Amino acid sequence: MFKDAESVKEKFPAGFLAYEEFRNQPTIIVKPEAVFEVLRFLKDDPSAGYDLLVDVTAVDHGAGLSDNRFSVVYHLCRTAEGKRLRLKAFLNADKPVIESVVPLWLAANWAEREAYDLMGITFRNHPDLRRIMLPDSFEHHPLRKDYPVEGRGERDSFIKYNPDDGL
Amino acid sequence: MGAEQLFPTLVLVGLVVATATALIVISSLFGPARRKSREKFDTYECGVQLLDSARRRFSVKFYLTALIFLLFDIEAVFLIPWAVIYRKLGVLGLFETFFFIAVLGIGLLYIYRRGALEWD
Amino acid sequence: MSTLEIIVTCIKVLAVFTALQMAVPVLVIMERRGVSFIQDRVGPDRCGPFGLLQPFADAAKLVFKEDITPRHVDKLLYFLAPAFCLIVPTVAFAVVPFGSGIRIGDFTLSFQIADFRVGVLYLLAILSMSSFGVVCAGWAQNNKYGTLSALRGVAQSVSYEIAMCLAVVAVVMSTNSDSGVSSTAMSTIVADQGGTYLGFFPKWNVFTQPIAFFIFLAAMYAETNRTPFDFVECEQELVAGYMTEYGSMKFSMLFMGEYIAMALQSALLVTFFLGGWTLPWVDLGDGSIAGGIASVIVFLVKWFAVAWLYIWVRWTLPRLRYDKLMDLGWKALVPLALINIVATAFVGVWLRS
Amino acid sequence: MKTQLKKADGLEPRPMVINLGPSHPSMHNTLRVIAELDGEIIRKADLEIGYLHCGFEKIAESKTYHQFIAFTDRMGYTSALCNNIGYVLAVEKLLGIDVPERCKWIRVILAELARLSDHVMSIGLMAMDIGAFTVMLYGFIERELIYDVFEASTGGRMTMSYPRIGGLVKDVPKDFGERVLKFADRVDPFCSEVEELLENNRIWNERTRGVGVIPREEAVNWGITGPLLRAFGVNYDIRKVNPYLTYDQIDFEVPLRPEGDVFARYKVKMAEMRQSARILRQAVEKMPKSGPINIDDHGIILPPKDGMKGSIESLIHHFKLIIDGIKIPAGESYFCTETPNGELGFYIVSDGGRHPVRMRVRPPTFYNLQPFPRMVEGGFISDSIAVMASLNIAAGELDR
Amino acid sequence: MSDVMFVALAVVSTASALLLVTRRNPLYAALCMMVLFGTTALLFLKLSAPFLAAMQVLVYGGAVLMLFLFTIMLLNLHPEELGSEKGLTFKLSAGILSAVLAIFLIYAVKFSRDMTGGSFPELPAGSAAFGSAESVGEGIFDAFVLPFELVSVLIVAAVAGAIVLTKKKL
Amino acid sequence: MFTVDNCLVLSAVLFAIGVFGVIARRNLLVILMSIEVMLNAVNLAFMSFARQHAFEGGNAGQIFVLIVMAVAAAEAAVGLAILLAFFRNRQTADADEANLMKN
Amino acid sequence: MQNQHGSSHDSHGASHSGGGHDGHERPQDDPRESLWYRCYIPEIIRGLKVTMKHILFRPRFTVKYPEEKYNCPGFEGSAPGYHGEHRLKKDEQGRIKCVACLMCQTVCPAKCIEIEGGEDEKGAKYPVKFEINMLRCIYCGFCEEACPKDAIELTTKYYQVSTSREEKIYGKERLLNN
Repeated sequence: MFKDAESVKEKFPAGFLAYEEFRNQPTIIVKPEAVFEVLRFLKDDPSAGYDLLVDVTAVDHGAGLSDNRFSVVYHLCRTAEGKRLRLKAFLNADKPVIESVVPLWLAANWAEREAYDLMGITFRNHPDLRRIMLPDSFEHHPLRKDYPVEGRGERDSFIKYNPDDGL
Repeated sequence: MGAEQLFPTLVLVGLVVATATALIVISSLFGPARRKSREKFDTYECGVQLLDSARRRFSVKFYLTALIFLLFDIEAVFLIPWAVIYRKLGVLGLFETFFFIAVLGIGLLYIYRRGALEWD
Repeated sequence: MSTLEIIVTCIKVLAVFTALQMAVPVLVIMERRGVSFIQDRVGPDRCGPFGLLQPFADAAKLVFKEDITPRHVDKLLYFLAPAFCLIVPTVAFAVVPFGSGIRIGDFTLSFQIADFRVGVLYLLAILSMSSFGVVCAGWAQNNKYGTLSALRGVAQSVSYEIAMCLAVVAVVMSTNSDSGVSSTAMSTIVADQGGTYLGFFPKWNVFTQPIAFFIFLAAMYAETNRTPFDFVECEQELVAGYMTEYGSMKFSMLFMGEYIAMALQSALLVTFFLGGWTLPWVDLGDGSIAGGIASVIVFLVKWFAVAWLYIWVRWTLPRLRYDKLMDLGWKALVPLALINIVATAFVGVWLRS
Repeated sequence: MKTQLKKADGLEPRPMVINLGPSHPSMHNTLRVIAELDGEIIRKADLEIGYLHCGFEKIAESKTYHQFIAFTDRMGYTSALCNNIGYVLAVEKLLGIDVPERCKWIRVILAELARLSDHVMSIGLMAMDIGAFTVMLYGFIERELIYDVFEASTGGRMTMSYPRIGGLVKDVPKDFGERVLKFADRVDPFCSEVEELLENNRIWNERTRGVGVIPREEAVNWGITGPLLRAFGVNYDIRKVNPYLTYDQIDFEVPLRPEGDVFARYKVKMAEMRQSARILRQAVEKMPKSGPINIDDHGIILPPKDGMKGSIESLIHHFKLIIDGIKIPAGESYFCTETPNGELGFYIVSDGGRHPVRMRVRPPTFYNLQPFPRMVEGGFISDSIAVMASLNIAAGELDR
Repeated sequence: MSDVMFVALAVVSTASALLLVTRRNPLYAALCMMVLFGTTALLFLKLSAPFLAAMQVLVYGGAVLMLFLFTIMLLNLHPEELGSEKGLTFKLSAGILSAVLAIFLIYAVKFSRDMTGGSFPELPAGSAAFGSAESVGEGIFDAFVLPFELVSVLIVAAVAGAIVLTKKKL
Repeated sequence: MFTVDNCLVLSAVLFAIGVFGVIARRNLLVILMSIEVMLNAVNLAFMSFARQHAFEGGNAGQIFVLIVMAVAAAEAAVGLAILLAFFRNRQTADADEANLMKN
Repeated sequence: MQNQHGSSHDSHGASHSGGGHDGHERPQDDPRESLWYRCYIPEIIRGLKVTMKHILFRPRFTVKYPEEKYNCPGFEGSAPGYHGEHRLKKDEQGRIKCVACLMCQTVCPAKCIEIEGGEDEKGAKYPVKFEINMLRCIYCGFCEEACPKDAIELTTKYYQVSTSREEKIYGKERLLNN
């Protein structure tokens, strides 16, 4: 087992859920409540020392799921030697809320906004949680599995320029 | 600078004013009248809705620049009558003018030290 | 003033005016072809031979464009500003001597519209008005980019006007007025630069007043809003600056005004520092027809060289930043010009005594 | 209201809000900067992105892995091949396969050429935004020459869709090496010329030095990667720390600058171009002159067409691959490569089906742009233009 | 010819001055001021003072007017900030007062002993001693050296004061 | 028409108009401009006298004009600075609001 | 950080920006102290020399398009394998090679190909309708790659001009003659 994963397990026995490895890529799965603390530990602990938050994103595992429908995925990297770690937390469909990590990494700001915008995950304590890609009037979260790729007809719900309007 | 010099200048002024007027008239005559839409007559705001008016207060720093300009404009103006006769005036005129320049130089130094030339 | 004189004067003024208007297409095609060569391109070469008619095609296009007056503009200023931009540099050209003159009998045709005794002052006075056009245009259109451009334009031209004035004062100081004519007359400044030192070295002010020359050069670029001082219309920041809301012929008037100002400033640099129409080793001011024509050609050659410098510099250099521009103007050029004046005065008085 | 106005201290009760973008000459992409100005100085800046949001990540969930290659081109259109290669490498990682040596070298060469094409353009555009228009066109000449190399080998100039999962669509022509070397020899003169035009010029220095600086620690914290991060003095180059393809067999340096300003970014990019030329020379030399370019598994890569006409088995593979796509084991993987703008990562979640469950692109410019307000606040409008140009945003990637 | 020009200039300058004091929009007032300065410069020219005419344009047109325009643009006063104007009766009485002043002054001019019917003396043709930069310069450095030096002090003092007034935090 | 007294009359009229502006207007900007008009009128008078006495009085009139110009410039600079400072505190350019002393 | 060089002129350059960080040393190649650098002109002249060199000695890069056609170096016209407009190929007998297997339609990421298959009198399949919407096409070349009969290929034609949207939807005839 990956060293940092072991220390996470040691440090956060309550929050730690599982450890996976696929294609030599370590993944720690933690409870959503523990994510912030685990990440703080991974950032500040000198032996872990993940200084770069590579990415924050969310995955929708299926429209029918109610438990563990969403997962929020954090990719970490230690810039000095390129050590990488993935951290995952599953969220339920009815209340996809998780703690924001902007206090730890400024980089998370937009990424969390994007996850909020496209996937509908709410990040608690985010300084500026509003839509980033889509217009503020947009109602859906298009990356969710129950949002069709085409055929929704969203285009017609926007104000369009009509040359015949006149002055 | 008598009338014989003024006359050609006035002819030139008349010509250019006439040209300018003609050009403005020409464009309104020959320009095609196309369909008028609201967007066309809007102020350019990088393609988004107008945030607010451009008529607003600006930084006082711009005013300071004009102010300093005034100081030196006067200086240049007063230097010119001296510049045309400084050879005749000799050393005394030299020092009189240097005093003048020095006082204004001190003014510039003051402006500089007060940070009126700085941005921020 | 006789009727003949009036007619000749009118014809002369008309000719100069036309020539000045024609300077715009010449400069435009020079710029467009020149920049394309600088950038390894071909440039406009479709209209007429070598693309020489391109500016006229552009002008024709602009005439036939829809003439829009946006809603929020201040109507009076919106129409006045382009005219102002066009008028000021043209009027200033009145005192520029572009040739030596021809004498037929006791009738003299001077190649200068008006030789004021205070020609330099006339020039400075008119040039001090030159930023009004930009201000009015920028402010009238009620557009943020335009307004910012107007503010920048004033601050910039105002700052460099001082430097320019002081450089010109230095030129006036180094002009010999012992023969009784005023050293503020443009013709005196040119005539004084004719001839040579020691038989071969041109008596141009660029050699006696090198500091003033460079100050004037910098101020000249700034006054005409050309790179590296093109804050007023710098596309990357202010879209088109004070021209943003202008279209059709009004735009072309602003454009023409800018190029006429460029032509004027080039002519001024030639007059003040490069000997005007004089040729150091040949006396062209004898009043003969050949001498007169030759002097005009000499002037034009010098003018083209300076105008090319404009274009060359524009497409080579990056743009300064606003604060650096102000720094350069106030903290470098103005003190330098003052020091230059003081030094010139010392040398002048010392040489005399 | 009146008391509020009085409190504002000064002549500006409300700051002037100016829009840079979405349709602005210096925003080479459709993005919008809303800047609050105090005279010439930006007091507060905000960014609005998403004008080019195409939903690539959503589309990926309904496309096969093979089809999505064409979309990666459109994400990083200034360095399309880098994105192509990054994507196919990510899928290969998920599949757990390794491509033949020759293919790796070709990919390295193409990626470096794409990096060069991006850098010449980004430097050119940076210079143009600072007012030196000519440099941009000199850069574009070099870019066209790179595109000639691309065209001769891949068939596309800007968007190639050249790599395939498990190999390449076709082999490169015989004179590929000479073409690449010929271009590599142009890099140094080009760089020297740009340096001559700009580097010691005081105007350029004054416009770029000390502009857009944030503290080094904060730079990592903001998630900046690529040449921008290296301009802050952080030695983080994925080609070195997590070598992929054959970068571990190549001798090259990672240029670093301590300052983190626009000038440092320019310098780093210039130095990187020279390093890229160095990589190109080594790669051409070390590349196997012949050998397979594709892996020998026709469940992943299309069989050669000649074989297909003879054997029914090939034909079935072919049809299955086209219709069903590649069968990828259930699992997830994140793989990142060093593109000209920084770390481009693909996080792919597969459930074993023909489409990914989730295809997350970690776009470098998305993170690089984020600290932009921090970089420009307190600076001049002109600075914001210089900073924006130095970030080299590709909106296709930014908004996806 | 000369008379026609004078009358035209007088009419234009009076009209622009009247417009100046009556325009509500300060920007148009400033434009009127520009016209007024221009006509004054031309009057100076007619009075054989080309140097002063140029100075008039340079100082008033270039600097003072620019300062005014700048202030107007800087403030960009909204109509409600222009301040309420005084009532008609007040304006009327002010008008009468200034008209009385004008009449008094005109009376003083017309009936003072020195002035009656005074046309300007002819300047010798070709000579430009009067009104040229040289003559003014000689005058300044002859008897008016002290005012000349004091002007510099005055300007510096004015600019220093203005900077102190406008720049709040220094 | 172009005589000394007519020049002086013009100067007087302009001066009176300036006085009217100062009295009747409440906008500080216009008041300042009116003061410039008055100074301009005075300049005109000075110049007329100088021209009238071109052969006796030397150039005193012209130098006066020059110095008046400098003073006018200084006046404009300070006046506008006061206006800006005033506006900063009061948000208006109304001269009658300047009654800080009164209260 | 720059004060030891005694130039107050430059020292505020870095300070206005958000967080100038003082810990960093000044790089070695900094030209800013030299008079050469400070007086602008020498370096400007150097730049001017570069641009003049381009005027005098560099070849023009532009291709004057309608008269001159673009050539990829080493080839006539575009390089072989260039992703240009599509063409449908015919076999030796002059029949259309396509058998309407819909492979290209399936693989097309832009969904720009529309095929309707049919059978001729001999029972051989052929496309009744074969349309490519060139406005949607992204020229990725996937269709060429996917075609089992080598019936569709991308030509090297790169000049794609038309005056209406309808014109850009290429039918079978247009594609066969391309």
